[in-house]
Amino acid sequence: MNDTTINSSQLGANSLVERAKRNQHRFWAFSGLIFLVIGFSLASPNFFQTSNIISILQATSVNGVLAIAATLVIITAGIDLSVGTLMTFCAVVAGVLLTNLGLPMYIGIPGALLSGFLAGALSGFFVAKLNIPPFIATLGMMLVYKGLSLAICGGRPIYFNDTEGFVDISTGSIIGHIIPAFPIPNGVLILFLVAIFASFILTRTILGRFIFALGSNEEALRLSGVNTDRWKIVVYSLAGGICAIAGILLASRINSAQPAIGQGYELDAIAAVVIGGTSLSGGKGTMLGTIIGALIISVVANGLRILSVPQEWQIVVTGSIIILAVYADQLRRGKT
Amino acid sequence: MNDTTINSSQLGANSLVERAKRNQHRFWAFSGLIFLVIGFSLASPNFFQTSNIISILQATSVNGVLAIAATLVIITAGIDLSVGTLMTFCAVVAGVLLTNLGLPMYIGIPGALLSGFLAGALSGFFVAKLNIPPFIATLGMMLVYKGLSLAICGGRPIYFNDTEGFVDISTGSIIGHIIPAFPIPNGVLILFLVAIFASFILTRTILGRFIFALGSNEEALRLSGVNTDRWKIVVYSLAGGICAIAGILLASRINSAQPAIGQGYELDAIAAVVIGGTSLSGGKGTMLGTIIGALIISVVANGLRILSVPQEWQIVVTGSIIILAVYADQLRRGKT
Amino acid sequence: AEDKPYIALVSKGFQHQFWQAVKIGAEQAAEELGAEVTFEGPDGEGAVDRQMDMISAAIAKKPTAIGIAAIDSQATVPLLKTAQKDGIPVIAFDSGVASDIPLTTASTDNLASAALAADKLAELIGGSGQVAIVSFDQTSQTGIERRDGFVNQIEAAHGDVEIVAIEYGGGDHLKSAEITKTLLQAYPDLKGIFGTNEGSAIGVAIGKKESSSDVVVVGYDSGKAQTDAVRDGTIAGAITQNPVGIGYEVVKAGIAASKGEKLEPHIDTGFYWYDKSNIDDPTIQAVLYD
Amino acid sequence: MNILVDMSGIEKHFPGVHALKSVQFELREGEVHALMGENGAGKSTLMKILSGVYTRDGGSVQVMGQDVDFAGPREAQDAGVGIIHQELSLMNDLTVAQNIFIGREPRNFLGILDEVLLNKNAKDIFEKMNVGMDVGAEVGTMTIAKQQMVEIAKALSYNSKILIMDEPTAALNDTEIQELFRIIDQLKADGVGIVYISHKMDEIKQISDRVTVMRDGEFVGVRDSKDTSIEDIISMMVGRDLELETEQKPDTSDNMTALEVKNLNRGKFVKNVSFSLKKGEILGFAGLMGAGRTEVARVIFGADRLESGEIFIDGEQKFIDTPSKAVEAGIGYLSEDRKHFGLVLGMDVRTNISLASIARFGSSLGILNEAKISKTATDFISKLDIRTPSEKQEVKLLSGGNQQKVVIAKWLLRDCDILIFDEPTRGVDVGAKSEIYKILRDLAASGKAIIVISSELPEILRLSHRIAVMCEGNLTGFLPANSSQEEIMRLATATMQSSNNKNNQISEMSS
Ligand SMILES: Nc1ncnc2c1ncn2[C@@H]1O[C@H](COP(=O)(O)OP(=O)(O)OP(=O)(O)O)[C@@H](O)[C@H]1O
Ligand SMILES: Nc1ncnc2c1ncn2[C@@H]1O[C@H](COP(=O)(O)OP(=O)(O)OP(=O)(O)O)[C@@H](O)[C@H]1O
Ligand SMILES: [Mg+2]
Ligand SMILES: [Mg+2]
Repeated sequence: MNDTTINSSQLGANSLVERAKRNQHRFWAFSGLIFLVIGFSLASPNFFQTSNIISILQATSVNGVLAIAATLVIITAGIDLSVGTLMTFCAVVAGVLLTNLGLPMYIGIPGALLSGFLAGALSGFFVAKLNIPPFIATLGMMLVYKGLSLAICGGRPIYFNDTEGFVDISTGSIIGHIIPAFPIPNGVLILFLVAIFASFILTRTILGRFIFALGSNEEALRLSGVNTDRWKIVVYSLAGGICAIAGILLASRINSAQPAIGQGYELDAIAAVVIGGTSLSGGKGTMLGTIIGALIISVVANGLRILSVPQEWQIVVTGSIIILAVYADQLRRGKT
Repeated sequence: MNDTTINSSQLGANSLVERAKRNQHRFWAFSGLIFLVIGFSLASPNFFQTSNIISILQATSVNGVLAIAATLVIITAGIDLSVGTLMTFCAVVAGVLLTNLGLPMYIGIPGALLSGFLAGALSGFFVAKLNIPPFIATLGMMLVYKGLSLAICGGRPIYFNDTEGFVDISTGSIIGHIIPAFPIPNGVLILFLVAIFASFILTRTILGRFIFALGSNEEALRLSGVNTDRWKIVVYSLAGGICAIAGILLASRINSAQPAIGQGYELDAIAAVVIGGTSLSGGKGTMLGTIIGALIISVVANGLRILSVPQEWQIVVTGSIIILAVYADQLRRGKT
Repeated sequence: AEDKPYIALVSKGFQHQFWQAVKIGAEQAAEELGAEVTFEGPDGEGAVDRQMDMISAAIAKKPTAIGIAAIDSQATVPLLKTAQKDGIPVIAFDSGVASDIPLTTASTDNLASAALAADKLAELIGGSGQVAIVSFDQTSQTGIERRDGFVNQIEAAHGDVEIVAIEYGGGDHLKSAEITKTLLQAYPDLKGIFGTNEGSAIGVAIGKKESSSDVVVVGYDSGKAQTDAVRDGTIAGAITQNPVGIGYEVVKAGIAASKGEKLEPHIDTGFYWYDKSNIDDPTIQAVLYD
Repeated sequence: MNILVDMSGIEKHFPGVHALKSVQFELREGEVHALMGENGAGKSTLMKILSGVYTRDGGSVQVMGQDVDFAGPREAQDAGVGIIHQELSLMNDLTVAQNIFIGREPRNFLGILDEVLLNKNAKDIFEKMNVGMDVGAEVGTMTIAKQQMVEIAKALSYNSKILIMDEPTAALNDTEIQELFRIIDQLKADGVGIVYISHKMDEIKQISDRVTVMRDGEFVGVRDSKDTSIEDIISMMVGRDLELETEQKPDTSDNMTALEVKNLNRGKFVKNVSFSLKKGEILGFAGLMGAGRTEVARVIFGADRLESGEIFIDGEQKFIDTPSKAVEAGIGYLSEDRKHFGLVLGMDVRTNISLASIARFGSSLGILNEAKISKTATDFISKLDIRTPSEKQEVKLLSGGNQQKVVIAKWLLRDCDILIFDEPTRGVDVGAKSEIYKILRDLAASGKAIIVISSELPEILRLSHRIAVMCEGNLTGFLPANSSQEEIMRLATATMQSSNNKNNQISEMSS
C-alpha cells in the first residue's frame, strides 16, 4: 500500500495548507483592517481616540447585524436583498405595538422579532417551496416591506417617546457602567452578542451544518433524506429575526421608526459580507469575517470623513475597496 | 441500433415540446401584458388612449435599453449592478463633451458611447481576468461611476441648451412626421432598434453563440479552445455601450445630465429581465422577453397611477408582481 | 366623483415627512373645498425622468388642475406645455419652473431662509468660529439653495465664521448622525452645525447627543423629533417653512384657476425661526407638523 | 510506423499534490493505446497536458516530431490533438450541432452564422458514426449516453490525427460501445492514433494494441496488449495481485418481503413497474442506458414525484413524496452521480458520513457533539478501509473509489433496511470495485434488502441473487442469478409486443 501512504501524506499536507489558507484569509482581512486603522491614525490625530473608535463601533452596529443576517443566507448560496426594508418594517411593527397600541416592551420587542421571523419565513417559503430564485424573491419582498412600512405609518415616523428605556436599548451603555473609561454602547454589545450567537449556530449546530451543506450541494443534502425546504425556510426566518434586531437597534438609536429608511442598506450589508471573505456562490463563510468586513466599511467611511475627503470621492474609494478586497481574496486563493 | 433510433425520436419529440415551451413562455409573458392592458383599460377610460400609450412607451425606453444591456450579461450567468450609474456617467461624459467643451454632436455622442464601452470593458476585465464575481465587480463599479459623475459635475446638472437638436434624439418623432396620428418619440424607436440589434447579436452572430455558451458551461467553452476571457470582456463592453445609449436617451429626454440619478435603476432593469423569462443562472433568455418585461413594469406603474392607487400600495403591488411573474414562469417550466 | 374637481399633485419626493406634510395640507384643502387630490413623487433622489412619467400619467387623468414641484426646472417644461394645450391649469410649488406656464408658485424662499439660519447660528456661537453643514443632497434645487443661502450669508456678513465642511447624508437620520459624529471628531473646535432638512437636523442632533458635544445645532423644518430636540435644547433653533400651507395653497390655487380666477404670480408661504422661546406661540404652532 | 506523440519526463504539481512524476508516453500512428491506472493515478492529468488544458511543469512533448508547448486547447486542436474529456463538458442550453461546432461556426460572407450548414455538418458526422441524433435538440434535455455520443462526435469533427478518449464508455451501453469500437477501428484504418482510458478491463483487451500503466503519478510500464493478460495489467496497476473471489449465493426466497411496489408510474420512464424485494436479497436491475432504472429508484425514494402506484414496506403501505420520508421509512438511495447527488464535495469526510444521520449527533437544542461525529467517522473509515489522511479531509480530494465508499458509509450509518445502489462502481478502479462488492455482500448477509442498478452485465451477474430487467420504462422480466448475458440482453431490448410474456414471467417468478 505504498501509494496510499504517499497519497495520504500529500493529502495531509494539502489539508494543512488549506487550513492555513483559511486562517490566512481572516488574517488578511484583519490585517487590512489594522492597516486602515494605522493609516488613518497617522493621517489624522483625531482618528484614533476612544470616542471616535466608539463612534465607529456604533456606526457598525446596524449594518453589522444586517450583514450577519445576510451572511447566513449567502452561505446557503442565496441572497437577501430585503434585509434593509425588512429592518424598517420590523421597526415600524415595534412602533405600532409600543406607541400606537401602547403595549409594554416585553410584548412589543418580541412582537417585532416575531414579525421579522415570519417575514423571513415568507421569503424562505417563496425560495424553498415556490422555487423562486432568492434574488427575485427578496427583491420583490424588499419592495413589499417598503410599501407596507409607508402604508402602516401613513407616511410619518412613529416615535418611541412614551416607551421608557427604549432609547437605551441601543445607546445606553451597560459596559460603561462597569468600565467608565469604555462607554461602549449597548448597540455594539448587541452586535457582538448576535455575532457570537450566529457563529455558534453556524459552527456548532445542526442548522449550521445544513446551512453550509445547502450552499455546497443542496441536492446531495436533499437526497440524504434531509428536508431541505424546511431548513431553508428556517434559515430565512432566522435571518429575518436578525433583521428585526437591527430594526430595533436602529429605531432605538433614532428614537423613531422612520418608514422611508432602509432601501440601500442591503448593499452595504452584502458588501460587508463579501469583504469578509464569504463567497456569493455559497458553502463558505465566517461571522468573524463579516464583522471585520463591516468594520472595514465603517472605518473607511469615518476615516475619509475625518480626512475631509469630498463625499463623491468617498463613494469612489468605497467602491474600489469592495473590488480590491475581493481581488485580494482571489489572489490569496490562487484563483487568478 | 434499435434503442438509439427510438431514443432519438423521443428526443425529437422532447425537443419539439421544449421549443413549444420556449415559445409558450413568451406567449405567456405576452398574455400577461395583454391581460394587464385590458384590465387597466376596463378600469379607467383614461388608460387606453394614444397619448397615454405613448407615455408608457416613452417611460419604457430608458429602462428597456438598460434591461437589454442587463440581459446580455445575465445570459452569460453574470449580473450587472452598474447599469444605472454607468448610464448616468455616460450622460455626464456627453455633457462634458457637448456643453463644457462645446464639441459638436457627431463627436460628443460617439464619445459618450465610447466611454460606456470602455467602462464596460473595465468591469469585464475585473470579471474575466481578475476573477472577481460579477455581483461584486459591478457593485463596486456602481459606486465608482456614481462618485465620478458627482465629482465631474461638481454636484450640479449639466444642461444641453447649447446643443441644438439634442433633445430631439429622444423626444422628437420621426415616425410622427410620417404618420402624424402616432407621434411615437424617437426614444421608443431607438429602444426597438437596440432590441433588434441585440436580438440579432444574440441569435445570429458568434458573439451571441458564445454568450449563451458562457452561461451554459463556461469551462466547456474554454475547453473548446475559445478565449472565454476575451469574449466576456466583449460582452461587458457591449453592455456598457448600450448603457451609454440609455444615458443619451435619458439626457436628451431631461435635457440635462443629472449626476444624482442612476442608482436603483439597475433593479428595475433586472426585474424586467427576469419578468421576461431570462434566468439569472444564465444560458437562457430572449430580447423579446426583456422588452415585454420592461413594458409590464411600465404598464403596471402607469396603470396604478391612472387608477390613483396610493403610492405605497403601488410599491407593494410592483414587488408582488415581480414574485408572481417568476412564480408563473416556474410553474410553466414544471419546476414546482 | 365625476363632478368633483380633481387636483393631481406631483412632488419631488414622497417618503420624507416634509412631503407628507404638504400632502396633508393638500388633503385639508381638498376636504374643505370639496375636491379630490392625489399626491405622488419619486422616491429616489433627483429621479427627473421618473417624475416626468408621473406627470404624464397625471395629465392622462385629465385633472381639474395639476400641481408640480419640479425636480429640474427645465426638464418638465415640454410636459407642462402638453398640460397647457389640454387646458389644464398648472400650479408650481416648492420651487419654480423655468417657464411662464405655471399660473402661480407656492414656495418658501430657500435662499433667504437659509440666510436667516446663518445669521442665527453666527449669533449663537458668538460671531466667530468653525461651523459645518450637513445637507441632504448636493444636486436638488432645494439642497443647493439651502446650502448656498447659508454659505453666502456667512461669507457676506460673518467674516469670523469659517465653514469647514459640507457633507451630505441623503436626509437619512442614521447616516447624518454618523457624519456629525465624524465631523465633531475631525474638528474638535467645531462650534456650530446646520442641518438643512428634517432628516439631516435630527441626524445632527443624534450625533451631537451620542458624542456628548455641546456644539450649537441649527435645524430646518419640524417634525416631532426636531421640535422635541428644540425644546430640550439639543437643537438651538430651526427654520420652519409651512409645508401644510404649501399643500393647502396649491389646491386652493388650482381650484381657483379652474374657475378662471386671476392668481398672484407668487404665493410666499413664508418661513419662521423658532426656538425654545417661541415654539409654543400660536403662529409657530400653526406651521409646525409632527 | 510513425510516432505521433512522444512525451517524456513529464512533471506536474498541483497545490499539495505531485500528480505526475517524470512520466513517459508514446503514441504511434494507427494504434489504440490504452492508458491504465487506479483512480487518481494521473491519467487524465497527463492527457490534459497533451491536449493543452494544463501546462507541464517539466519534461518534453513532441507531436509528430515537433517540440510543442501548447498554451491552450485551441493550439492543441490546431496541432491535431483532440480530446473527449472524462467529465462531460457540454453546454446544456445549446443544441447538439451548436455544441459540436462551438467556436468554429460556419458563417456567411457577412459574418452571420449559417445555422442550416451547421446542422447539415453535424448530421453528416452522426451519419458517418451511424448514430441517430436530433442535431437541433438541446443537449441538456438528453440522456447522459446521448451526451457522450455528442462529445465523441465533437472530438471526431476536428479530424484530429491524435484522439484522446478519457473514459468514453463510462455512460454507454453495450450496443453503443460496440458502435464506438467500430468507429475506432475506422479511425485506426485512417492512421489516427487513439489514447484510450477506461476502467473496463474487457474493453482494453478487445480494442487496444498497447497498454501503458501508471501508478501514483508514475510510469509503471508499457506492454503489447496481445501478450499481456488482464491479471498482469491489474497487478501493474495496483502493485499487488487481486484474487477474484467466487461466492455461493444464498437462497433468499423464504425471507420476509422488505419492499413491495405495485404499478408505479411516472412519465414514460416508469410504466406499471411492480416488484418485491426480500430481506437479505440483492436484486440486480439490468437494462440499457435510459431504460428507466434510475427513475424507478428515484420515484421509490421520493426524489421525483410518483404519478400513481403503491409502495409497501414490511407489508405496510407508505406514502413517499420526499427523500426525507423515504429515509424515515428505512430506504436509502446511493445516486449514480455521486459528485452531484451523493456528496457535498466541499465538506469533509466526517460531515458527509454524518449528513443523513445528523440528528443522532445533536442535542435536543440541535447542538452537535463533534467528538462523537469524528469517532463515528473514524470507525467507518477503518471499517470500509477508506483511504484518507483523516476524517477531516475534504471529500473532493479523495479518489473516486474512496468517495464512493464515503457515500456507502453515510448510508451504513443511517442503517436503512432497504438500500438502492445506482451504478455503485461507475468510474471506480478495479481494486476498489471488489471492495465495494464485498461490502454489498456483507450487507445482504446481515439481512438488508438491496437493489443494485448497473449497466455492466458482469457486475449484475456477479452480485445479484435475482435480476430484474427494464426496457423503455417497463419491467420486462425477472431472471435467476445464473442467467446468461444473452438472456438479459433479450429482455433489455424486448419491446412492447412481448408484454404478454412479461406478465407470464412475472407471475412465474412470484409464484
Ligand atoms: N485541478 C487539480 N487540482 C488539484 N489536484 C488535482 C487537479 N486535477 C487532478 N488533481 C489530482 O491529481 C491526481 C491525478 O488525477 P487524475 O484526474 O489525473 O487521475 P486519473 O488517473 O484520471 O483518475 P480517474 O481514474 O479517477 O479519472 C489526483 O491526486 C488528483 O486529486
Ligand atoms: N430529472 C429528470 N428530468 C428529466 N429527465 C430525466 C430525469 N431523470 C431521468 N431522466 C430521463 O429519464 C430517462 C430514464 O433515465 P434513467 O436514468 O432512469 O435510466 P437508467 O435505466 O437508470 O439509465 P442510466 O444508466 O442512464 O441511469 C432518461 O432519458 C433520462 O434522461
Ligand atoms: Mg481521469
Ligand atoms: Mg441510471
